[in-house]
Amino acid sequence: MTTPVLELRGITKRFPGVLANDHIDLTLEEQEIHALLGENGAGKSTLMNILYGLYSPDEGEIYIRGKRVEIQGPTDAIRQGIGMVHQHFMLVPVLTVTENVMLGEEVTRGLALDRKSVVRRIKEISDLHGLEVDPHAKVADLPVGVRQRVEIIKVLYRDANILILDEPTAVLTPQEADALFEILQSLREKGVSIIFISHKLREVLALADRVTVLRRGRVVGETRTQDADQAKLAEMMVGRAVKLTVEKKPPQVGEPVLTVRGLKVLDDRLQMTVNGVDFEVREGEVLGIAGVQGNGQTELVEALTGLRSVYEGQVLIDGKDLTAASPRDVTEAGVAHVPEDRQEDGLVLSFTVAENLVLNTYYRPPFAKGMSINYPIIYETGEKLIKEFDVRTPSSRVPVGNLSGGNQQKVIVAREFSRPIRLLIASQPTRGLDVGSIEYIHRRLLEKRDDGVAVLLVSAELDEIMGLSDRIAVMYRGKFTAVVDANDVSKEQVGLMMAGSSLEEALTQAPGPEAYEPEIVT
Amino acid sequence: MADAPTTPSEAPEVEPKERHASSRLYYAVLVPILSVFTALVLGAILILITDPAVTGAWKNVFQAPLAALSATWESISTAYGALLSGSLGLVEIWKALGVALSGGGTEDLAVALVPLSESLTTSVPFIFAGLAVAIGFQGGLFNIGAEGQILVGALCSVYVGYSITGLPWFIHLPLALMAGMLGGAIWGGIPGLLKAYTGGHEVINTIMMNWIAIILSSWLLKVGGPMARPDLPITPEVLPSAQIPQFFSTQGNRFHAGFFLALAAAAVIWWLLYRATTGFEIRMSGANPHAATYSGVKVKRVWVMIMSIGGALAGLAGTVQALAVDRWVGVGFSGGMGFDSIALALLGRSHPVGVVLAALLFGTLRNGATRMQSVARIPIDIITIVQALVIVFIAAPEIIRWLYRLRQPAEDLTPTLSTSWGS
Amino acid sequence: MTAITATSSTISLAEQKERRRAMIYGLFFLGVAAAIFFLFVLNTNAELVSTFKLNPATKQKIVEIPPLKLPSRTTLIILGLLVAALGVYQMVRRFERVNLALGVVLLFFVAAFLVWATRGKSISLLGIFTFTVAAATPIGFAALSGVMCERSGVINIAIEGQMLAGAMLAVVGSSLTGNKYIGLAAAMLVGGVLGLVLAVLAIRFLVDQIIAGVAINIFSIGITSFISQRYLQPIPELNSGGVLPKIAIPGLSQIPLIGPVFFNQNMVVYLLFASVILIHFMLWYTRWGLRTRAVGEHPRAADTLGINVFKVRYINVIIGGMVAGVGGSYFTIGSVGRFDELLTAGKGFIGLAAMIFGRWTPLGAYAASLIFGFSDALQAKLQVLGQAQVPIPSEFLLITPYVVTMIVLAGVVGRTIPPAADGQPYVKE
Amino acid sequence: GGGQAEPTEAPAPTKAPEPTQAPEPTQAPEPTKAPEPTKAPEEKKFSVGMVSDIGGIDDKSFNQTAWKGVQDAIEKLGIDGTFLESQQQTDYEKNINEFLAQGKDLIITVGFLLSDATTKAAEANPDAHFAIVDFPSTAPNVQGMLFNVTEATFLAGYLAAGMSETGVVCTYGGINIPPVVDFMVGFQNGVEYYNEQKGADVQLLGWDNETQDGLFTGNFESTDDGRRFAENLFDEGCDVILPVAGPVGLGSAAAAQERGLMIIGVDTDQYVSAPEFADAWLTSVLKNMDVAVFDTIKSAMEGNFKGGDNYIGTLANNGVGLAPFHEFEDKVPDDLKAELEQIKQDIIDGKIQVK
Ligand SMILES: Nc1ncnc2c1ncn2[C@@H]1O[C@H](COP(=O)(O)OP(=O)(O)OP(=O)(O)O)[C@@H](O)[C@H]1O
Ligand SMILES: Nc1ncnc2c1ncn2[C@@H]1O[C@H](COP(=O)(O)OP(=O)(O)OP(=O)(O)O)[C@@H](O)[C@H]1O
Ligand SMILES: [Mg+2]
Ligand SMILES: [Mg+2]
Repeated sequence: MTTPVLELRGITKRFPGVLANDHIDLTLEEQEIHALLGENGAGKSTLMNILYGLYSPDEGEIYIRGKRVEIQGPTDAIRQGIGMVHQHFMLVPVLTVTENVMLGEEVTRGLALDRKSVVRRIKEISDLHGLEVDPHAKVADLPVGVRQRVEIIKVLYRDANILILDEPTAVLTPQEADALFEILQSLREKGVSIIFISHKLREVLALADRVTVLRRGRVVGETRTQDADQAKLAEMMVGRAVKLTVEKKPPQVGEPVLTVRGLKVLDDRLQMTVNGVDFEVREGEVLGIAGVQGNGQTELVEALTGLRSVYEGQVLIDGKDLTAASPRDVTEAGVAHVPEDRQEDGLVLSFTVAENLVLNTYYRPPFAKGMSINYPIIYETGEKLIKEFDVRTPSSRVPVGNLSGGNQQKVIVAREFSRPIRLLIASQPTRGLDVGSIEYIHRRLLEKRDDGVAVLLVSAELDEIMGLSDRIAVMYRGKFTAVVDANDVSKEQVGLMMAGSSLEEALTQAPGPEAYEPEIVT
Repeated sequence: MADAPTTPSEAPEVEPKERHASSRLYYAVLVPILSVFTALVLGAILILITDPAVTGAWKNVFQAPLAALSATWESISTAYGALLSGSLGLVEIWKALGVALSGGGTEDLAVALVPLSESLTTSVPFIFAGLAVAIGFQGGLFNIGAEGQILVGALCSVYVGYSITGLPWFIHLPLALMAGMLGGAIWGGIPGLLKAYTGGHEVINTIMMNWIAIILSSWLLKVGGPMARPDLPITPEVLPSAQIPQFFSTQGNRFHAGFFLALAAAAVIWWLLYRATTGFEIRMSGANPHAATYSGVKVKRVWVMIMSIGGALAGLAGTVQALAVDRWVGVGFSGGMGFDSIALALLGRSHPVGVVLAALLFGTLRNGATRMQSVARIPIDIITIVQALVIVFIAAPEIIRWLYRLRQPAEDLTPTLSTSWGS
Repeated sequence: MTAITATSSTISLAEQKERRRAMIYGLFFLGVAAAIFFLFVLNTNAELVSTFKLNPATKQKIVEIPPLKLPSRTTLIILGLLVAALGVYQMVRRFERVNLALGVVLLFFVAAFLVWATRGKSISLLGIFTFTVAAATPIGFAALSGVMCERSGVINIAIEGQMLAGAMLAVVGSSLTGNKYIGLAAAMLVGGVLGLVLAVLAIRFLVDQIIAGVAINIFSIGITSFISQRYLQPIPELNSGGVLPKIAIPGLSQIPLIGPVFFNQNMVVYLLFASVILIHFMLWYTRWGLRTRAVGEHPRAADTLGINVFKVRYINVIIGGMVAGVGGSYFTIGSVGRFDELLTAGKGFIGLAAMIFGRWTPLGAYAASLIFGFSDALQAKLQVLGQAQVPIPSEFLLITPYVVTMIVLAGVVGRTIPPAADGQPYVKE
Repeated sequence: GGGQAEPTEAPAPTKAPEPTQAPEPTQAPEPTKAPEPTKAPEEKKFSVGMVSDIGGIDDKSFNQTAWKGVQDAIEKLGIDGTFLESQQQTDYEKNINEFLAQGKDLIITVGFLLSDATTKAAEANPDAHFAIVDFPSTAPNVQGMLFNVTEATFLAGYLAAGMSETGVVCTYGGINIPPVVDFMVGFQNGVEYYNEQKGADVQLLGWDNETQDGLFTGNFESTDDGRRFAENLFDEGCDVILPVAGPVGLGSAAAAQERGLMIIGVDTDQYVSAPEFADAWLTSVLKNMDVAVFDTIKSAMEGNFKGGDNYIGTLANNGVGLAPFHEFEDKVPDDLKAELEQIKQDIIDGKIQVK
């Protein structure tokens, strides 16, 4: 056996109150694609950040090609040939591709930057690995898939031979993901060793040579992909058998609750990001909006909930025109909204759990009488909801910022679900949550549907869309490519549309749902 | 959800409650006290190194070490001794109390109480102005415009106070107070409107409004100007019917009813912030404007409201001062109170009770500084320096913790402000 | 099951809004034209002439150029008609770059105002320009300091205090050593030190940057007044630094109009010109600039590439402080050679507005400073012309720069977008 | 040299008025139960407290000049003198009270802004002695100190008009308040008198008696404003400038020096106080507040406190005047000197009426 390219021994990292990495051992062989698997918070990103020098480990050693190395910061990591593509892209939007690539490793002639030679390098790299990109483009103007290519070029520009990718496919369409896999495979051929983090078991099985599974900061298993299947990996991750799909009853569809006509919305940069959208959502059904992030879903939801002004078109709820309504009008009309970014929009982190539970009802009886707020009732109600929705918190008087992500989301769900509503708009409701929480929120969501609430689900997670929706709308560049019955399309077909194919193209180019194997694992 | 996976963090999550409570106490009491103390110590050092008697003595420290020490002590005890006797005069009160109790009459006592009551009088506008900035902080806005708002408030109230004649006091005085509040509210409201609807940053705009107020006041007050006396560039005296009554007739004792008005204002603001829906909205807008918008709060309106309320409070600072103490307004009326109010709000951690306490402290310091200036001949600017240091230490408690080897608290509750120029 | 297509109405709402906006601009232009007619043309006798002098009033003679003599009323009518024409064009055809048109209209209005105010009199146009450059100098330094700091993500509201300290140290340093350039260096040094203090508070202690800045300002006011009273008053020798000599650049200073305005200045002013150009070059064409901009936009990204975010910010904030310190020296050894309490009189804050107006670029910031300087110059000129010519109280004219600042901030010239991480402390994970 | 006053020479009051009320000599009024802030001084000196207005003690203008009078008294008479700087108008009353509490023998307040507070304190403390600069007496225990600066600036205006080569002279002020405006009014009158006498057409920029408005920097701080205002005026052809703005005027001196033009100082002989601009000072308009203050202290100390009375500085008693020409001594034509001398006499004799 040759010396591994990289070896981690007994890496331990503690955060206040959390043991994020607990004596982790990991090896990476030459020209290997090694997957790292684990639920949220298992410690994957922490481990990789340690490897890249962003955190320093409390204990443990790192060996590269058999030699012990100290990695104090990214500079050290880069010098050791390690490159990392982060979970959230690390690109400066206002700079060009060239500038982003050279940043930190600038080529200068005299005092001035030598952009030309860097452009030449980028061209070389992109020709060699099939990473097509315009070096002069501003990163802000590039689609997500291309940005990722820029990230990879950045790494290759630094001559990295150990490449770390933290959840690279989370934001990609299946097609973009396939393209990425090809690139990764070609990189492996050319001598690069890769560590690859993902939550998607199928991807891991298809791409990786070997898998290491983490749970609660510890390595709980390591296997070659030939010897594994999805069920086995899932069980290793969670520590028990997991249901990977949701059961749902057939819908009892009623009257339309939300009607949207010819909606156009501008984003902050005054681009027409929602460009003429028509649809309706009826009682008792889930309309899922699929689409890669940044295709206008955020602005669509903001327009529907009164957070963003409508440029053109009409929004009706129960026949009432709410096109120019304020968020409060929308709430009062019986709309619940689980916002995409819970910490930014959904919660006031310094407020207590109970205060957050009345964040949009504080002004109404029984919480307020006239101008004055009735705190005893707010805390009483808070305690009740905490019990009902099983929010894990020491008390209702703790700042909500002290809670874990899953529990924060539960606070929002408790707030939005605990009042009578007609329409539920859920944006990325399970983003960043672990399997247990996802399961819980999905169950609650379908309960609402079955109670006759109209549900609009916006998610970048194709599995979530496929699993929950009765109808699916695919959003691409501000328009709906199609609105189809969920049973009539396959995941691949939706994926194609997410990448820009028309409905016809998608139906012909990918296998339909009949060819699609049920993914239920027990 | 009984089968929810337990995270490694489950256990420590129970703890924060107590830590939270203790750290609040810690922050609310210990850090401000140490900050003021440290600032005063640094002020003392500055006094010493600029005192030729002291530096001279230290040059000969090897020949006469005791002389150096005694010069140091002399310098500091004169300065801070004057500060104390000029602001509290506790020794004199004690003596006079003895005289009074032994039947020597209360006249001495009345005189001995002057420094103390003058300290309270000085803190009245500080309470209002501190509240004006504090309510801004609570709502995420930084009101540097107290200076101009104070001036405008004073001018408006005094105008009503001298120009309208023949009203009984119970109509005239409230009218003058309202005018002052309104003037301040408009002066604060304009930057609020600009912030909300054009994104103009309130820090710059309130500073500009300060200059505009100062220049306008010099126009209003120049001889022959709209508000000046025929022979003097100051306003006419406020009519008795619009004056806020002073309580004592002792020479120099200017303690007045405005003090209680200030305490009432603090109580109202406390209720508004912590017991009213409005306060919920204000604090929400301050802590997370996105979430506030999401919750249906019209954040822009809240901003305008906060700035207007802040302006009204600052306006009251000027109004009460003008109606109770000065009874007329001249150029430079507000001199520097705007800066004081920022320090006050920070020192009081933007909480009305904290602001009142901070205002009492500052009133005492400012008042004592007068005697320090005349007896110890220390430039009054030393107080400004102490103030700046207090702001620094309050805003960077880590420095205090490091100086005094204090434990890191569970969490940092420093209020965050709007930090960028964006909308 | 199938995609629903959007129906398009005959004229979209968007187009309607667009037209209304264009109309409003057009009406505004016409309103300006009307103002020129009613305020100026009707109040001007036909025979009056406005004379604008273009030569410096110094004793050393350079190439003489004859003064500009304009028949007041005719000129006003022409200007009014030009503005009206722009308004009509805007209503009918719409300008592509309407803000540019707006700028031209405002320029014409100011010109008309000047012609009217000068009717039957003469003023020195060259004087207005030299005044503009002088008044723009401290503002320009302040704005440049702001650019330096904010491009790296740190708001420097302490510029006023840094200038104040710089002003004092410049004169003290120069008085003590007898060398004005040492004074200049001292100003730079103290500005840098206060920059360091801001950096430490903001970066190391994560103090809200605006609070830290305000504290430094208050401190500077206190300490300079304190020192002034303790030392500069009793010892006048400490407070007589002298003034940096004017250096006429051979050749360039002979160019009519431009020469006396830009190329017959003292070292501080030249330093500003040099800094503007240098920082422009540095920011857009060098490694340091690229890193600075990256750190100001996305510090975490820079961090992952091995760039020391803290170091970049420290360096920038310290240099920013030094720039402000030199700016402070303008008030003393660059102008009158002595320090007086509070002599910066709010120029640091106006500089910040100029920075925003100039969209965080060195050239833009200086251009904006010139606009502020011009409004200052205009105000002083009008006061000289007196109440009979311009029946507005002098105080109202004094207010102009502050009102202009507020209008600028309100985004008349379009929204300006600060660096994304401006004002945000960077916390390493 | 003409009949310029020697500023150091203490002008005797026109007549020594009989004290209106018998003062208790030397023995200071019993401090109204003053809390003794520090240990008592060994021997009781005559103690003087001065309260500045918000301009501050270092305003290079009346506060500072008045304080100089106190300092002179400390030096020459061995009194105990101290000042309190007012930062806000509220401080006026407070600072006076502080001195009352300390039992000062004489409290000097500076500037008309303190008139209300001084009057109030004087009425409440009939035993205490007050003197106020730039304001007439308002109570029997207050002495006023007034200065007819218009008389002196009349001379300055005539001189400026006579010295101007361009036929344009100019002035500007700090803030539009009486003590500032007085200078400008007299200056204009002087220029006009010159035009009348000589049939000349010397113009004045920066002030207009008609509209009572003119050029103001809006502050007494920004010396740079002083520079730019002067350059602004020089660009319009002015070659003699009279800045009435405290330290701001020094900025103008720098500009005048650079261009080789003339500047007229105010309050004290600025040739002496700001020698760095020696070759630019044509003269200074003297407002000898220091002398007046010194005299007031001296007579109060000697038991001749003139409460209820006003000291009025005039050309006649050298309370105001023109400083020597110093470096311009040779450049001012002898005719002009003689004319100035004559005008001065005429003013003293009341032949020329100065507003
Ligand atoms: N800076 C930090 N401070 C405190 N705790 C942290 C910090 N970063 C991570 N943690 C905690 O460490 C644990 C591991 O986090 P990590 O980000 O490595 O998880 P992960 O496996 O990458 O999860 P995900 O799949 O969500 O990306 C979590 O409990 C997390 O809350
Ligand atoms: N950056 C951070 N700084 C400080 N504390 C953090 C940070 N990130 C997470 N934590 C804390 O770590 C704990 C775990 O957070 P995390 O969101 O990773 O939990 P989790 O394991 O994902 O739980 P859940 O399943 O509920 O999402 C929480 O107490 C949280 O407050
Ligand atoms: Mg992760
Ligand atoms: Mg989590």
